[in-house]
Amino acid sequence: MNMGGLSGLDDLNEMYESIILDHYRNPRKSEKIENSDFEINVNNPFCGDELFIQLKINEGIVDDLSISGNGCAISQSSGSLLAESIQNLNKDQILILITNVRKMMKDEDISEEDRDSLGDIEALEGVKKFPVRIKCALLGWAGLEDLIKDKMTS
Amino acid sequence: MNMGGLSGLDDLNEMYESIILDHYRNPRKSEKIENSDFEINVNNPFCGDELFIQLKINEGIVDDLSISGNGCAISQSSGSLLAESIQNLNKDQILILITNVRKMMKDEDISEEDRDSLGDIEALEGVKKFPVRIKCALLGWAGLEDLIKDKMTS
Amino acid sequence: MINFDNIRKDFPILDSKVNGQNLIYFDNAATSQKPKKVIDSISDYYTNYNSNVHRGVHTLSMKATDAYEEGRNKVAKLINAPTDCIIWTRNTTESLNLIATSWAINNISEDNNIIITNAEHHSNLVTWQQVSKKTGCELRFLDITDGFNINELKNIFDVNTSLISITHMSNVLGYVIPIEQITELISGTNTKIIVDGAQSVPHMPVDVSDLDIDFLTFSAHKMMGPTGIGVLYGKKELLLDMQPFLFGGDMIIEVSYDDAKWNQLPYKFEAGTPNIADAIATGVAADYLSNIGMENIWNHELELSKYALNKFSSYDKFTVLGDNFSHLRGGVISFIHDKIHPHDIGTFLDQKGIAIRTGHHCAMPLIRSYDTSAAARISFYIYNSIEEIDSFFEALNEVEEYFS
Amino acid sequence: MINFDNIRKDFPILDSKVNGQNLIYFDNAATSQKPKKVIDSISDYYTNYNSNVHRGVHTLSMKATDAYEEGRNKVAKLINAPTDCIIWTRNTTESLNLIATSWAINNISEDNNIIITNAEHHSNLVTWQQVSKKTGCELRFLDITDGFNINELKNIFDVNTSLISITHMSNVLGYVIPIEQITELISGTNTKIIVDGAQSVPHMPVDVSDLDIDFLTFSAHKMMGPTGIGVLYGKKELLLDMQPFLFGGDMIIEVSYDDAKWNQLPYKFEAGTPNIADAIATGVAADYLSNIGMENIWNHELELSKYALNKFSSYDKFTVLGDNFSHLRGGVISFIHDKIHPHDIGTFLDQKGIAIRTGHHCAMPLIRSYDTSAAARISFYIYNSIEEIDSFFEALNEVEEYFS
Ligand SMILES: Cc1ncc(COP(=O)(O)O)c(C=O)c1O
Ligand SMILES: Cc1ncc(COP(=O)(O)O)c(C=O)c1O
Repeated sequence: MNMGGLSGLDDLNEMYESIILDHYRNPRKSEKIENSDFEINVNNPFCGDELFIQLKINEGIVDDLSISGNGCAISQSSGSLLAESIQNLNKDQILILITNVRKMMKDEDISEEDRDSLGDIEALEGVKKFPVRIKCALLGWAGLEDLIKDKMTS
Repeated sequence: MNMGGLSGLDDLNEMYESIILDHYRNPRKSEKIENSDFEINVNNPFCGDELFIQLKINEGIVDDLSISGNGCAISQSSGSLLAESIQNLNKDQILILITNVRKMMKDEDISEEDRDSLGDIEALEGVKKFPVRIKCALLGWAGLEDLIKDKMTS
Repeated sequence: MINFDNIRKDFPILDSKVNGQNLIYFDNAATSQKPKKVIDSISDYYTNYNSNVHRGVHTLSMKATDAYEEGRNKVAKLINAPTDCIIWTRNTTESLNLIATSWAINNISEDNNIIITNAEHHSNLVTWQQVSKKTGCELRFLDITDGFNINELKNIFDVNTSLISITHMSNVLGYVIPIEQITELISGTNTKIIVDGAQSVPHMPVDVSDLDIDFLTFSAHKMMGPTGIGVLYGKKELLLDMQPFLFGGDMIIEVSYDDAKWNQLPYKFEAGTPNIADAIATGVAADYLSNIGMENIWNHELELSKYALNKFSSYDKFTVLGDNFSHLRGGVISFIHDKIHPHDIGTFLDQKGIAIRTGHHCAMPLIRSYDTSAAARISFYIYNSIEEIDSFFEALNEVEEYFS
Repeated sequence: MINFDNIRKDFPILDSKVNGQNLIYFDNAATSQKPKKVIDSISDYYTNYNSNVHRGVHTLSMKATDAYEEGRNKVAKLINAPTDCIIWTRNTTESLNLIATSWAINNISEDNNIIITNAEHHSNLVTWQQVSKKTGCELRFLDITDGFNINELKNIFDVNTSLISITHMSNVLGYVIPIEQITELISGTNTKIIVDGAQSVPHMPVDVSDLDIDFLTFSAHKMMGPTGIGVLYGKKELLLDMQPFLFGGDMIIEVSYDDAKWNQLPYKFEAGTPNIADAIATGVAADYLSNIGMENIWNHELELSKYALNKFSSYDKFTVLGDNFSHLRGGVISFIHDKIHPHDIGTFLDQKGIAIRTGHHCAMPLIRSYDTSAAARISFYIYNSIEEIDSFFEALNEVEEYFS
């Protein structure tokens, strides 16, 4: 692969970080679960990205979940990163996490501590340089927010 | 009146020739007639020019007529010139006259003879330089054409 | 302090000669001139980042989309509206028709009535004539020939009034309608109000939140923007409820062979490839106006208007349409002469480089109520001056001499 | 002989760098780039003779009116139509909606049917879904996935078919529909035909008199003209019979407080201040195309298309939508990859300066029939070259490597 010297490709490599491509190729928690408590299907009809999120709640925290879908590397890897991050969290913790993901993606002020709490999700930061793809990166998070706001009790 | 040196006003003076202004101020045959054979009301709603044309026909020729109306100097003087010109003409003669008026206004080829036949109507030629006013000059003629095409037998 | 000389320099056309004379452009109510910035923003778009919007991942498309939406933002700011309540249309006329099609037809029945004034532009008259024919509702007219009077409106307003659609400033009489009196009257009722801002938004501060109106319509070309684009503002809850206007790309979110789901606001009302270049330029125009300040523009024009109305009152044979002094009037003055037809006045003034409008000004029945079918009209903008008005009256004197 | 280098020089944007790379613009089916002449005609209008049209006696207004109508003439000449049968709209979408509102709704009942294909752009699908819902008529689909077949059309066509509305060239599959076979089929019947020329008029000779079609719709922005303006051609006898579309200024000839009379063609369908600048520029675009020659444009694009299709056939994992070789195809090629999402392809190529479109191309149900919800698309114009296609395929190889 010969891409040396192409400045644009640096940005590209930043967006398609190895963590991202890994999650895209090997999505975590993509097996559907049975008897989920809540589920939601979110999609962006314009590009066809879709994610199906299922949650199993026990005593107010996420006990099990699944995220499966179809779409671009960004939406799907972001979904997979999401799946990896919310196990055992309660509603408020998830909402804080979503807020922090949004802050990072929109380049808003975010404390060192909040940023650290993102863990691997930070790999999504490269998407910032591609504003049109931010929607892809946020698809799952927006869906999750709708789902728990409506359904989960805190 | 101080208009020396204003080039545009030469064109203006050509359009508003003294014959035109005279016909505008003293329109000929503007008294309505009774028992006309045909009549037509033509108007240009965009500027409000109107002409009411009445014809009395005897043995295929115009025996009497009247043109009255409301509007700008061009439409009204043109109507008055029209009134002065068609007395005693038959349908074909009028149609030829209308064709010649149109030719003159649209700067098409017109024979010396045809031009001579226009008489005072030639005073309308100055309107040519004001394309937007040609409609005013032709209002009565177009109405007359509609009227006799429909009604007068040749 | 506003520097008028600098403002004039922003408008390349104002430097031109017409029939050998310096152009005096007094036809602003028909369309305004455009500052260089607005003109350049169009070339810049086509030269540097022309692309279709909304559906593209490539750089040009992203740039175009951003600039296009930024145009909407700027217009929203100008009238203090939420951005997603700004719908691009072709012009005021289309904005009004959109309301008729998407709201009125579905919300008005034969028991209802619509109130407009006797001085509306055809677009705000014929549109409601049609709605009245289609729904069977009554079309009522408020006579504002001698000015707006809220008591007269109260006389014809009732519980069945679905809609009051009224010009904010008459394009013939120049009257400014005190919209707040009307919104006070209808507050708490089901009556909706449309403000036709074609002549107000370009010239005075208009704040839709302050005014608390349901709809506002205006055209970019009258506010230093390009031709071919207009705006409809609507209150969000109304827009959300309304049916789409035209059908096609961009206004849908999902389509199958037998059904379609509509897109969110404002796209639900914007079918097909939008007027991208002109939306961008309209934003530039809105900013240009804001930078001068709508208050400043309005005050300048009030001054010109008063000056001209005063001058007119010294003429015997020229009659200004409408009441000259007891009502708030913007920079629009229509006049007729005892004898001389407006067309002849217009042609004469044009030879002196003075551009005025003559005709029925798209308000035929109003003009006819003055027993004429045409009037002459001068209308001002921020770039016009007292000196230009003086030249106009000098020329008017010549008109009288010439045709007498 | 066409000098392609000279043509490229007419388009300032083609010289620009995108992400540090030379722009390769392959998104022409979404919107075309504009030659300098077209861009300049807009600035020229606003800088030198901006004014409202039709109702003015002053010089600027006369100049503007002449240029505006000259734009219409030039477009009429391009498609060999009478000038008064050319109606300005905003875009193809509005042209189609105009026919739906002003003709279809009044001429189609529940006993009738409308035939479209399964590959129509949303504007030529959702519009008729709505007509079907409003009138109760049946909407029938001709499947052209594997190409147009007149016998299949004959199977679903009957005496109750009021309308066939069909794309002249598919914006997804690139197929060119042999319109003359359809006009032959319906000749002598009451069935009307609309040809959606959004993708054909910009790229090939289209002669409405030769084709003997009832309506033709297209957008200026896809034919080197500006955004915000489109065209509807209709046969005169149909247009004369049709109801107006929108109501307001210019489309009326006379208005009283309770009634209005419609203006003559084409003005009956053009309400409000028109898109003057863009009508002028569209005329310039039409002339630009005619000067190159529509045959030349078409042949060049056919060559590019064949070249690219051939190249695609050597790829395992890239699938071109539609039949590659047995049907006449214009310069539009949509493709998908086994694994890599079109969005990712688009973003990657953009980094190489190559602008392609990704998504559903406003033909969602068609795209879904390929078990995907997005495809990538390249589309050509006269200024594109074989070399650009080579660079595209080189980049495509890199895409495969990168995401594998
Ligand atoms: C075949 C076809 N029809 C209609 C349209 C709609 O054109 P517009 O968005 O200019 O209204 C398009 C444009 O994408 C098209 O390709
Ligand atoms: C008060 C008013 N309403 C509506 C319009 C119509 O505007 P447009 O022709 O831009 O649709 C005008 C313009 O003349 C106007 O002055």
